[in-house]
Amino acid sequence: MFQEVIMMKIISQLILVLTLSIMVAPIVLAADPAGDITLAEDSTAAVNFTWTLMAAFLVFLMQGGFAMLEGGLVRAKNTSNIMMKNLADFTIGSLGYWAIGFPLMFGTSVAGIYGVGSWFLLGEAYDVSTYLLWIFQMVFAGTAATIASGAMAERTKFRTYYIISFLITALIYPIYGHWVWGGGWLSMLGEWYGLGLGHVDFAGSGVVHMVGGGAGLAGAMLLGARIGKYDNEGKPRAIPGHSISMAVLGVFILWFGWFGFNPGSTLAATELRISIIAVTTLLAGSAGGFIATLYTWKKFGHPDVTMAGNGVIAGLVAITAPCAWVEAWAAVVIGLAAGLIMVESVLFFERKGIDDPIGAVSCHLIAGIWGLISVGIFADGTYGLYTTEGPFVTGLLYGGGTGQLVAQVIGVIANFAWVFGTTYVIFWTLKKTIGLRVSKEEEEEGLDKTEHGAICYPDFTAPLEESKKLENYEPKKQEMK
Amino acid sequence: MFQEVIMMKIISQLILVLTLSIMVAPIVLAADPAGDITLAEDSTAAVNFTWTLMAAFLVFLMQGGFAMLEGGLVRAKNTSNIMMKNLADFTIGSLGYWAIGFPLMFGTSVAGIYGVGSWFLLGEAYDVSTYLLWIFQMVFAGTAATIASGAMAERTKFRTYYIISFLITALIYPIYGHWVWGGGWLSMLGEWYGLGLGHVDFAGSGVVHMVGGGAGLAGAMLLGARIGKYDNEGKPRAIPGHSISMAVLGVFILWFGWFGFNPGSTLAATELRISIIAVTTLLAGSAGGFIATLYTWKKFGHPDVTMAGNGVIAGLVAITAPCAWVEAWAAVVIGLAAGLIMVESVLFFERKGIDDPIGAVSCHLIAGIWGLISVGIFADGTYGLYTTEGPFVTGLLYGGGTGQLVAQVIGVIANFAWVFGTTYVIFWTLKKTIGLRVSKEEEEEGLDKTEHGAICYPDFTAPLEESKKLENYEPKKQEMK
Amino acid sequence: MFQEVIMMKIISQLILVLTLSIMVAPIVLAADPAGDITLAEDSTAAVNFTWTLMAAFLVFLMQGGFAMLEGGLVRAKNTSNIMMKNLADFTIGSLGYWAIGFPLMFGTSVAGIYGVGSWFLLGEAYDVSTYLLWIFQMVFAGTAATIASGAMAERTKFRTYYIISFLITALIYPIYGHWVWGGGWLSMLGEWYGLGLGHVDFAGSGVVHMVGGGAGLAGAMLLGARIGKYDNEGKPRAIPGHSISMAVLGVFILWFGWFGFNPGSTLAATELRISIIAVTTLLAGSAGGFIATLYTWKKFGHPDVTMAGNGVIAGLVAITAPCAWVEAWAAVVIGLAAGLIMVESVLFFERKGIDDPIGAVSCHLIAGIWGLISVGIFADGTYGLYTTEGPFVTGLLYGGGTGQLVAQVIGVIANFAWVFGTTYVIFWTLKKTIGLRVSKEEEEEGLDKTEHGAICYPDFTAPLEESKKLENYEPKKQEMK
Amino acid sequence: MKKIEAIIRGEKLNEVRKALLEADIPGITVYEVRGKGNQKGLELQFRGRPYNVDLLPKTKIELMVSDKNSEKVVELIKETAHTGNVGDGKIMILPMDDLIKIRTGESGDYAI
Amino acid sequence: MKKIEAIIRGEKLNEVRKALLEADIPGITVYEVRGKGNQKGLELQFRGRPYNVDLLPKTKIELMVSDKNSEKVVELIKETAHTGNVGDGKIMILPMDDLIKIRTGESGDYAI
Amino acid sequence: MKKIEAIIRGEKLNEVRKALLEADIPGITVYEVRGKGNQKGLELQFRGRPYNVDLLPKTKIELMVSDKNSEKVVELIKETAHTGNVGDGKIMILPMDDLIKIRTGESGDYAI
Ligand SMILES: Nc1ncnc2c1ncn2[C@@H]1O[C@H](COP(=O)(O)OP(=O)(O)O)[C@@H](O)[C@H]1O
Ligand SMILES: Nc1ncnc2c1ncn2[C@@H]1O[C@H](COP(=O)(O)OP(=O)(O)O)[C@@H](O)[C@H]1O
Ligand SMILES: Nc1ncnc2c1ncn2[C@@H]1O[C@H](COP(=O)(O)OP(=O)(O)O)[C@@H](O)[C@H]1O
Repeated sequence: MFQEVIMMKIISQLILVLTLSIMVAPIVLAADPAGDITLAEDSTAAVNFTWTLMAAFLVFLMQGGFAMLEGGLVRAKNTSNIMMKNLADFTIGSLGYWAIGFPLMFGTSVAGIYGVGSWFLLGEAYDVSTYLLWIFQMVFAGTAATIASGAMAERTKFRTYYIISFLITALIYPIYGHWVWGGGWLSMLGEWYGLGLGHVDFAGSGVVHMVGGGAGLAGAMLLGARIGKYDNEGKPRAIPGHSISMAVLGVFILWFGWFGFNPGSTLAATELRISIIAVTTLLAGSAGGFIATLYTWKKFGHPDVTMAGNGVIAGLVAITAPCAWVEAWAAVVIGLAAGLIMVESVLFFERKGIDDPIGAVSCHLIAGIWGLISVGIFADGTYGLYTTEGPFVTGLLYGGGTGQLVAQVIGVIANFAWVFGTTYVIFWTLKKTIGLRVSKEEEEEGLDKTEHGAICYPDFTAPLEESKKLENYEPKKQEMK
Repeated sequence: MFQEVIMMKIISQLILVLTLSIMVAPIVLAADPAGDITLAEDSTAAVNFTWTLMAAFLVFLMQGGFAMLEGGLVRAKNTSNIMMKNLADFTIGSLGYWAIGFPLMFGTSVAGIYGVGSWFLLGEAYDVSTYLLWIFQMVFAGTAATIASGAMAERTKFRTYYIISFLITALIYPIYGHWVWGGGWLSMLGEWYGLGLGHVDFAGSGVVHMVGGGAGLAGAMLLGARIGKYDNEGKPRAIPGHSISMAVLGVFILWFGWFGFNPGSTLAATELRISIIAVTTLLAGSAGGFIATLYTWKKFGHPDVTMAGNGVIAGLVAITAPCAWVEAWAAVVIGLAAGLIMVESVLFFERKGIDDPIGAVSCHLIAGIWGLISVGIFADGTYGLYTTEGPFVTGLLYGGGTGQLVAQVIGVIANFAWVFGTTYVIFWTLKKTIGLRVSKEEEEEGLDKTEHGAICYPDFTAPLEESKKLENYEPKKQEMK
Repeated sequence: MFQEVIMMKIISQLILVLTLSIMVAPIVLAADPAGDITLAEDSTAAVNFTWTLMAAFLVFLMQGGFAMLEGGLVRAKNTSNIMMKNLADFTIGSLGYWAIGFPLMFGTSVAGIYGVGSWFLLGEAYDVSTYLLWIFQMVFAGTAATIASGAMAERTKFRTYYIISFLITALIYPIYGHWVWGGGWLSMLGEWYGLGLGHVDFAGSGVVHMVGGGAGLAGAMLLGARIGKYDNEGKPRAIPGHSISMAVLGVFILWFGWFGFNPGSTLAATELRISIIAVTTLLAGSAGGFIATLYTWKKFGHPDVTMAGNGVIAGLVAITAPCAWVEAWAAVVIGLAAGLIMVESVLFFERKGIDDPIGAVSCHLIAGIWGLISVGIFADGTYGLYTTEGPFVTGLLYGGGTGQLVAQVIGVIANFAWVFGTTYVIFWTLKKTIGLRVSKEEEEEGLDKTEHGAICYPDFTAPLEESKKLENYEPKKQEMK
Repeated sequence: MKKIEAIIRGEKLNEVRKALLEADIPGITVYEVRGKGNQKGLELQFRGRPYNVDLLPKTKIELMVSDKNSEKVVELIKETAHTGNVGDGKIMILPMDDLIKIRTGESGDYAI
Repeated sequence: MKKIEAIIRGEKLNEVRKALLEADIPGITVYEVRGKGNQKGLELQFRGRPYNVDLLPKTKIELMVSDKNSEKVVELIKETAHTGNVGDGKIMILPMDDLIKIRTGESGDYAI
Repeated sequence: MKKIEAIIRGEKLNEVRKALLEADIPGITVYEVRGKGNQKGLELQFRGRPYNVDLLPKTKIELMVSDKNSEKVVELIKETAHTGNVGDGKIMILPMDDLIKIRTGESGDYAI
């Protein structure tokens, strides 16, 4: 209670001070807020704005997709809570990205480490092109925080998660984003050390998904497993999510949003490469879902619905980095591999005692790593850095040598070190201060009641869910192969 | 039964007559139905059509968003009914807007009060630009009727609601719309009386949201509160909605649709201001949701999920009028204020005995008023009336004086007087004739059974919902502050 | 088990072989993979790519819409299964369309029967325009297979359905598609025999919807009715779907997607006719939903929610063929007729013992037939074959004579003969070999448990659903008129 | 000791409970059941096909009472659950051999 | 008077009811319960992890019958609920001290 | 024969069952009920309005046991369902006239 009050005081005073400081100075120092100058200079601006904005809107809807996917995979007693997290991380995160995240990411680079620029989109930033970039980047940033919420579902204190999601969107994400997309050191690996075109990540397998997944991994590790996830001998047990149909709706909405995510990342429809990107995105998702269907069918004896959904997500995450630099067949191969890796990764983390209720770490972190690396293998040298002009991104298979591959691996390592490192320290500090996890009683009662005083489905009771499913569990004789 | 038959007879005969009268004269008196002339005259037509149509499609999806938001906030026993209302008001409303609404709104102005033009999109109206305008405006009109259904949920006769929604979309909405967007008197306040640029409302805080909310208020007042909403001493009681996850999905879909609503209202992508509008829309929604989270956390002891969702909606409604004329920081301020106002307004109306199950009056009417007024305060003089050319809309804070503010206030008053007045009279008349509210027994049984003979979730029983939640209610000792 | 293993072996070996054969030859024989040449040659390419891609994305989301509509109309015990089918048919279908479907449909025509071209989008096909066409056509193909799953719901073996959906997307759909859109014989009826402009089908009432509906009819016939669908005297009984709200969400998502389906089929925003198409699409959907509301109200005594939703779908299916060639009023008439036909058709098939749980045959096959024919009646001669230049499509009412109408009827017959014929043979063969239908016990248990080992809503029990609803059924005295 | 079971209308539950509480009988256990007696069933539709749910939702309450309270409880339920329309339900008075309170181990009347 | 309780298979409910109705025994109250006896549980999966629901969904019916009908009712249930497979369930015959019909206040056999 | 009914905490079900299984008492039927005794209700909110769910979810178990097992079963439930906090619930021992196993037609103790 005490820390909560303090935290809310700090936040509200911050808002107040900022608001006041803005209100005393309503000076318009804008660049081109009406857009007429921009349009006069570039007649393709209208179509490129249309493309980028529509893509940003699709990406925005992914918030709803994540809410459905994560909601469907948790128990009914924690569904209001996961809904609130998805609402809250976006609302606070977008304010954080507006306040400091955006300039940290895209401002003038300080030693390739972080950027500085117009905070709060003030002054110079009041410009149609800057605002355009902001909204597209903002919805990306929102995605990263949301991913972490999945891995930490069903046991994290809301208050703590609220702070975490703010920090991810306002600090951790933008700084790493600066390294790759803001002119930071990872993007300079090519120029400085001759490693391909430097670390490249077309739409964010690393910048978005590995960041979300890495933070989720740190969180899941520090939180520990949900009560009942492991039996007395430490063997994992099933904790079925409360609505498979909700989860599948989430998958379709996410896939839809991904067509904004990947093709939209050209930020220009005049890059006709967008059609190639749309196709690779579709095929990698299909391939991931296809192989997860077949593989779980074989392994578990049944085609597993939510794993098939996760397979789609894994395929999409993996293709996110290479989407613009590979052909259709390569997208299929990348997606197939991602789907297989994901299934094994889910089982691996589960066995290792890391409890990730929705498979966020496997789908985003692990498939994200594979996506970044696949650029170094499959990039076919027909497209450059967000432009049809060379130099072109070329991987091992197309005679690009190992330079690009090495740059990709360095990015993977830097990403994991930065994200996992900082989030681990932050979550650990929060754990020791305001606490990371709800009490045993609260967890058993369900977070809906204890964190929000509200249950998700009051017209439908589900009182026996625990005893009905978890207990009396007798390990299946014939184990999974 | 009797009136129902008559009503259906009238409607079907109307349709028949119209159809016949059309069929005997399939003369094409069209302007440019193929679009080649339009394209030849304006090379930017293709991108502007693309922009406007895609925006219209997003706005269309808001019907589904409202269905989810309203559905989630009512009880399971009334969910089929609210689904039907959302389907029915759009299907009948769009036919009404096609028949008479559109020319009433955008036809040649008769004394600034209403328009006359091609009914049924016949003759001259068969033109790519006219059809484009029609679809964009139609989906707006559909939204207004849907909003009212929320405030009137769980007790309104379907038959009566059906007539109401037709009248809102075909008459009440278009006439007010004419005053602001069709060249009517409110838009002339500037020219005639020097009040700023006349009453302005970029995307419809007033035209759409206040209209829907005002009609909803009249309906909620005439209907009276749901059974069980107040205890014997008149103190409000909770009637929990049946699915918080459904409501949150609704919020995300609505927010997504709003990116068509606001930026799309330029009707042109060559107005690059669309990127500014997208950003103000995003930030105001976030700010509204953010503050509702914090404020309910403080006030109720828990961050309230559905109130946070309503906060987003309130922020979005408020920014709808000023979205194109303000900067990012102002959007945040407008959204924060809207979120706070909304929470207090929900509690206020509840205390006053006006039972609005989903908070439609507070989110749309009240936040809509604030949105219109905020234009007169925060408009920063960098953008004109749907054009980059001056005169520019300028508010109090930017040296625009009080002219614009006064025009905004006049619009607020005119809107409320017209909408609340006409709907009150219509609803009152319907109440005295065919009846507005279902019987006590029907309400207790649930409208799904009595109005549609169909329950929403037949595989899941919820027989005790009433007794489980409402009764045995002991007023909490520590009251809300 | 045995056949399953074999089938999976075949599929995985196919994939393996293909993948290997591709990997040994990563030669880029591409046309214009970067798009700079295309853009240089056609300055409108950017806006047309934007339009077509966004439309394709909307169509993609229809997968989620179908999942919701079908899911809502089946029982809770079969919901995971229908979700899996919607995921699986798209993932395997898109791979099939990539491998062979696309060249079969759009490759060089062999005697007007089928096409041959680059399999797997290899070689020449690596081109921004080809990929653009592929993705738009792929999401259409995905829709056809999904439609069939609805008619076959609640009793089809997953394994068999999996094979079926692959065959539909990879073979049956593309070959018929070739006849109409790939330069095949149906499209040549005009040139060869002077029948109008040949068989025309703007966005696929026939190519997509009749194909899906025809396959569904063959499936439903071979499967037989669900247990409990008919009483001892053979009278149909109600088997209520488990979530009306889910079904209505599906309708709204589908309608949204249809705005990509129809207007997007110009493949060009420079065809400003897109605004006309959007309007006819909206109005036909509304008219279908409107009349289904009124008609069921009269016929059943209540406005029926899911029938109103089906009315919208029927209106949309019907307008899909004529959408670009008719005026608003004609769209309303087409939609009204479609809604009426659909309601009667649902009752007709039900009476005839053909059990189609979601009305897919009526909504897609029957309304699709009406849509194709309506072109021959209402086409008003203002627009040509995806171009503003003549010759124009002209129907009976506008002095086009019967030529076009006859071409439409020939298409209907050819479609039904091809689709129903081939699918009947294939399904019959599968029935005799690996089996089409699950066992009686499995059907009673629910496919979720037996096919996927997973129930959709484990936190909510629904044990008595059967007895609660079906049995103790006493035929209503006053029968439907 | 007696075990009183009553099948009542869901709407009446609170009235009954209020009366019992006022008579200082707080303990109760409630079941959601479906029942059929003289009351006729519910007619519903799905896509125009009528179907009949003849087992109606009912509420069953169960009370463990001391012999001396038994009559009073029955009387209270009879009065408050009564509407006079078909479907009001039944009250059963059942014998009980013994009763134990798990928390304290007390048994017999002390366990109530 | 007797109270007959039977735990049966959900699928059998209608057959049982039909037989009872034909024998002019309309009154019934139905519970959704879960039970375990000799029948083995249900094996399910979630994301590849198997789990066992060993309490299976069962239907419990409860009938208040006059002493003279008691045997007939038991016989009818025994016949119609029977499949011969494990999981068929049980029938209990329980004593009842009194029965009251809330609507009319009648008691004893008249209340049935 | 006796019929043992116990109202316990949902969380305790498995512990109770495990003990019973170990004592070779496999048969059980489980009800989801809601109850009120001394334990206070649950306070929830909806849009800031508090509301009280005073009937708490409880689990009821029902066992048919032979007279000789009756005491043992009661003892086992008493021990394993016990937490010492308000809300632990009650155990009823009820007389039963007869019991029939539907599958085999056996009755009395043989039917258990
Ligand atoms: N003989 C019976 N055995 C078991 N339950 C009964 C019996 N008769 C009635 N009931 C229960 O009591 C409820 C009300 O009974 P009903 O006959 O409809 O009304 P009333 O008691 O007013 O005549 C029924 O829904 C059923 O649950
Ligand atoms: N001793 C018992 N006490 C309570 N309920 C029992 C008992 N034995 C069986 N049941 C109930 O009867 C149902 C069927 O019993 P089961 O032993 O599986 O089949 P059968 O009676 O055919 O041997 C169980 O699911 C359970 O609900
Ligand atoms: N007199 C009673 N009649 C019926 N059920 C009772 C009675 N007393 C308690 N119960 C049931 O037992 C449960 C636990 O009782 P409670 O009084 O809360 O705890 P304790 O038994 O530990 O005092 C209640 O929720 C209710 O279901």
